[in-house]
Amino acid sequence: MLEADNLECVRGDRRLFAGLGFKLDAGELLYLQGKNGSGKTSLLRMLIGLLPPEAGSIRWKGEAINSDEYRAELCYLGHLNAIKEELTPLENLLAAARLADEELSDDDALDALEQVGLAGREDLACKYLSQGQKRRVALARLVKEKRPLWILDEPFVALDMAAVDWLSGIISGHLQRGGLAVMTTHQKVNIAAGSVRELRLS
Amino acid sequence: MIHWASFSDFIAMGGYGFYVWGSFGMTALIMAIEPIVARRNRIATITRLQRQLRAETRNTAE
Amino acid sequence: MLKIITAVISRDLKLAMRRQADIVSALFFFIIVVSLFPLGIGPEPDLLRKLAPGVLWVAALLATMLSLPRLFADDHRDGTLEQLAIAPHPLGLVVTGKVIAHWLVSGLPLALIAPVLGVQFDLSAEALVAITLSILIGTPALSGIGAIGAALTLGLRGGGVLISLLVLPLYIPVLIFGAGAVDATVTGLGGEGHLSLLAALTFASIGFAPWAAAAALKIALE
Amino acid sequence: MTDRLNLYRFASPATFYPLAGAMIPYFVAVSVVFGIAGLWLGMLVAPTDFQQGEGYRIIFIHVPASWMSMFIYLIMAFWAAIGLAFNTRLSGMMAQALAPTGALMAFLSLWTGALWGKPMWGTWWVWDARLTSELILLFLYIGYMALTAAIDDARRADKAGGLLLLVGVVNIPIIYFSVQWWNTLHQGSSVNLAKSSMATTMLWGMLLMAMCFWMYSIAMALMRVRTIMLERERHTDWVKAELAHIVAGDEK
Repeated sequence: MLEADNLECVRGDRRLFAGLGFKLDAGELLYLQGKNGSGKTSLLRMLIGLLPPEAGSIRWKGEAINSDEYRAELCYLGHLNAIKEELTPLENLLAAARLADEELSDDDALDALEQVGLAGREDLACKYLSQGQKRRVALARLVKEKRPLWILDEPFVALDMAAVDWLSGIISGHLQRGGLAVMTTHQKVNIAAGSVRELRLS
Repeated sequence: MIHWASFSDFIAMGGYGFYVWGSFGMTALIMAIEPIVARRNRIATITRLQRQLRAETRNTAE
Repeated sequence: MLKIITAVISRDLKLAMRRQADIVSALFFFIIVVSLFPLGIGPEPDLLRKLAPGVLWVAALLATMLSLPRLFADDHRDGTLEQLAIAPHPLGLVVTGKVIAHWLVSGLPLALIAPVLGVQFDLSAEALVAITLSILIGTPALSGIGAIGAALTLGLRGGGVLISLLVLPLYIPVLIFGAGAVDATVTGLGGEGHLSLLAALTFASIGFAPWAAAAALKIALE
Repeated sequence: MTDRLNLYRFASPATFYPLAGAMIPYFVAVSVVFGIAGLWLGMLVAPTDFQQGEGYRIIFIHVPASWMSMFIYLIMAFWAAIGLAFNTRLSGMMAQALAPTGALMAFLSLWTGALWGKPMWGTWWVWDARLTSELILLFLYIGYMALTAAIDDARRADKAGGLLLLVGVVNIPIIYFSVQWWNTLHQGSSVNLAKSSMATTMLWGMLLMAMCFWMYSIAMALMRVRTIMLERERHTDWVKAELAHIVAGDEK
C-alpha cells in the first residue's frame, strides 16, 4: 500500500539519509527509530507530502502521493498539537474535522473527548488546560478516525501511564481494522499488530 | 571632428558641468566600488570556506 | 469548494471574536493616525479637505498591515497550518477563506469608521460616501496582496518589517485608485471609473493572490 | 556519440563555475571597449542639443542605466520562472547575483534623473510616471534582497525570492499604468522629454553606452555567482578541490 524507494533527505548542509526504502501493507505498523536529528520528523514530513525528497519516490496504492485522494486517506499528528488555545476542546475537534473534510457529529466529538478523559472540560478554552490535557485533545481526533493511513510523530509524549495504554489500544484497533500506521517514539509500548516493522535511521 | 574648442569648455559643459559631471562621477564611483566590494566579499568567503575545510579535515583525521 | 472556504472563515472569525483586542487596537491605530494629521498640518478646512482622501487611505494601508504578520504565524506556531496544508483540498482555497476573514475583521471596520473620520476633515456628504465605498471595495485587495507578503515572510526574523517592505510597493495602485475615487467625486468628475478599477484590482487580487500565497506557504513549510 | 552536447551539463555549477571564470575578463574587456567608444562619441563628438544645451549629455548614462534596471529585473524574473518550474540550482543563484547590480542601476537612473531634472525642469524630483515607477522598481529590488537575505536556507531563499519576483513582474505594468493615469489626472508636471529627432552620433553614443552597461552587468553577475556557488556547494568535491588550490586574494 505505502511504498518508499531510495529516499534521500538533505536539510541545510547535511545529508540526513539516502537510499532509504520500505513497504507497508494493510494492518502493519512501522516504527521509526533513531537519535535526535537523524531525520525521523523529516521522513514523516516527506510521507505526508510537505517535504519533497531530494531523490526517490513515495507511492500510495501505486500512485504518487501528491494528490487530494491520498490526503483524504491520511491522518497526521505532528509533535505540535494543532489546537487553538482560544477554542474549547469541542470546538477544536469540530473545526479540525471540518477543515480536514471529515464528517464528525457533536455526539461523536463529545464521546471522543470523554474517552480521552476530558469529560466536563468540553467548554473550557484550551489555554486553561495542562500540557498533557492539550495533547489529549489532539489525540481525541484518533478515536473516530476512519482514514486508513496514520502518521504519528511522538504520540506518547507528555502522556501518563493510563493514557499510554489507552492510546496503544486505539492504535491496535486501527491496525486490526486493516489500517496502516507509521510512528516515531522513544518509549517502548505494546501494540498488537499483524506485523511490526522497524526502521532505524542513523 | 571633436566638438570642443578647449579643455576648459569640456569641463564647463556649457554651464551644465555640475550636473553632467555629478552624473558621470556617481556612475564612475559605483562602477569602481561595486567590483571592489564583490571581490572583497569573494576573498572573505574563500578564506572562511578554506578555514572550515581545514577544520573538517582535521576532525576526520583524528 | 465553498464548504471549505466558509469553514475557514467561520473558524477565523470565531478566533478573532475571542481576541477582540486585536481588532480594536488596529481600529484605534487607524483613528489615531488620521486624527494626528490635522495637528501636524494645521486646521485650515480647505487644506484638510484636499488631504483627507490620501490621509485616510495611507492610514488604512498601515492599519491593514498591522495585522498581517499574524495572518499565518499563529496557525504556523501551533501546527494548524500543517494540518491545513495536508487537508484533501487545494491550499489556495484555505488561503482564500483566510483572506476573506482577514478583510472582515480588518478592512470592513475601517470602512465603517471612515465616514466619521471624514467629518473631522470637513468632507462633503458625497465625498463621505465615496471614501466609505472606496475603502470598502479596495481593502479586500490589500488583504489579498498582503497574504502573499505574510506567507513569504512566515517564520523569518524581523518578519513584520519585511512584510511592509515587500507589500507596500504592491499596494500603490490600490492607494492611487482609492484616493483618486474620492478626489474625482469632490472635483465633480465622478468616481465611478476609479471605483470600477478598484473593484477590478480587488477581484484580481482575491482570485490570484491566495494561490501565490499558498505556493509561498508550501515553500515555507518545507 | 559520447560527445553529444548536453545543455544540462552547463546548468550544473561544477561546469558553469570555471566557464564563468574564463568569461569574466572578456566581458570586462568588451565593456571597456564599448565604454570608451561610447564616451568618445557621446562626450567628444556629439553636437550640442539645440533645446537642452550640453546638459543633455547625461542621457548617455541615464538611459542605459534605466534600461538595465528594468531589463535586469525581467531577467531575474525569467530565472525565477525557470527555477520554480524545473527546480534548477543555477537559476536562484543567478537571480541573486543579478539583484545588487540591478538595484544600483535603478539608483543610478534616479540619481542622474535628478541631476538632469534640476537644470531642465528646475526641480530635482517630479512625480512623473517614469520617475515614480523607477523608484518603485528600486523598492522592489530592495524587497527582494531583504527577503533572500532574511532566509537562512538557500533553497527556500531561492524559491521565496523567485515567487516574489514573479509577483513583482506581474505587478510592474499595473503599477506603471496606475501611476501614469494618476499623473495625467493630477496634471502636475507637464514634463516631456525633448522629442526632437536625435542626431545619429547621439543615438550611437547611447547604444554603445548601453552595450557597455550590459557587458558590465554580465561581468558583475558572473563574478558574484561564482562566490555564491562556492558558498552553496561547499560540501561538494569540486568546491573542495577548488578551495585547495586557490589562494584567496591571489586568484584572477
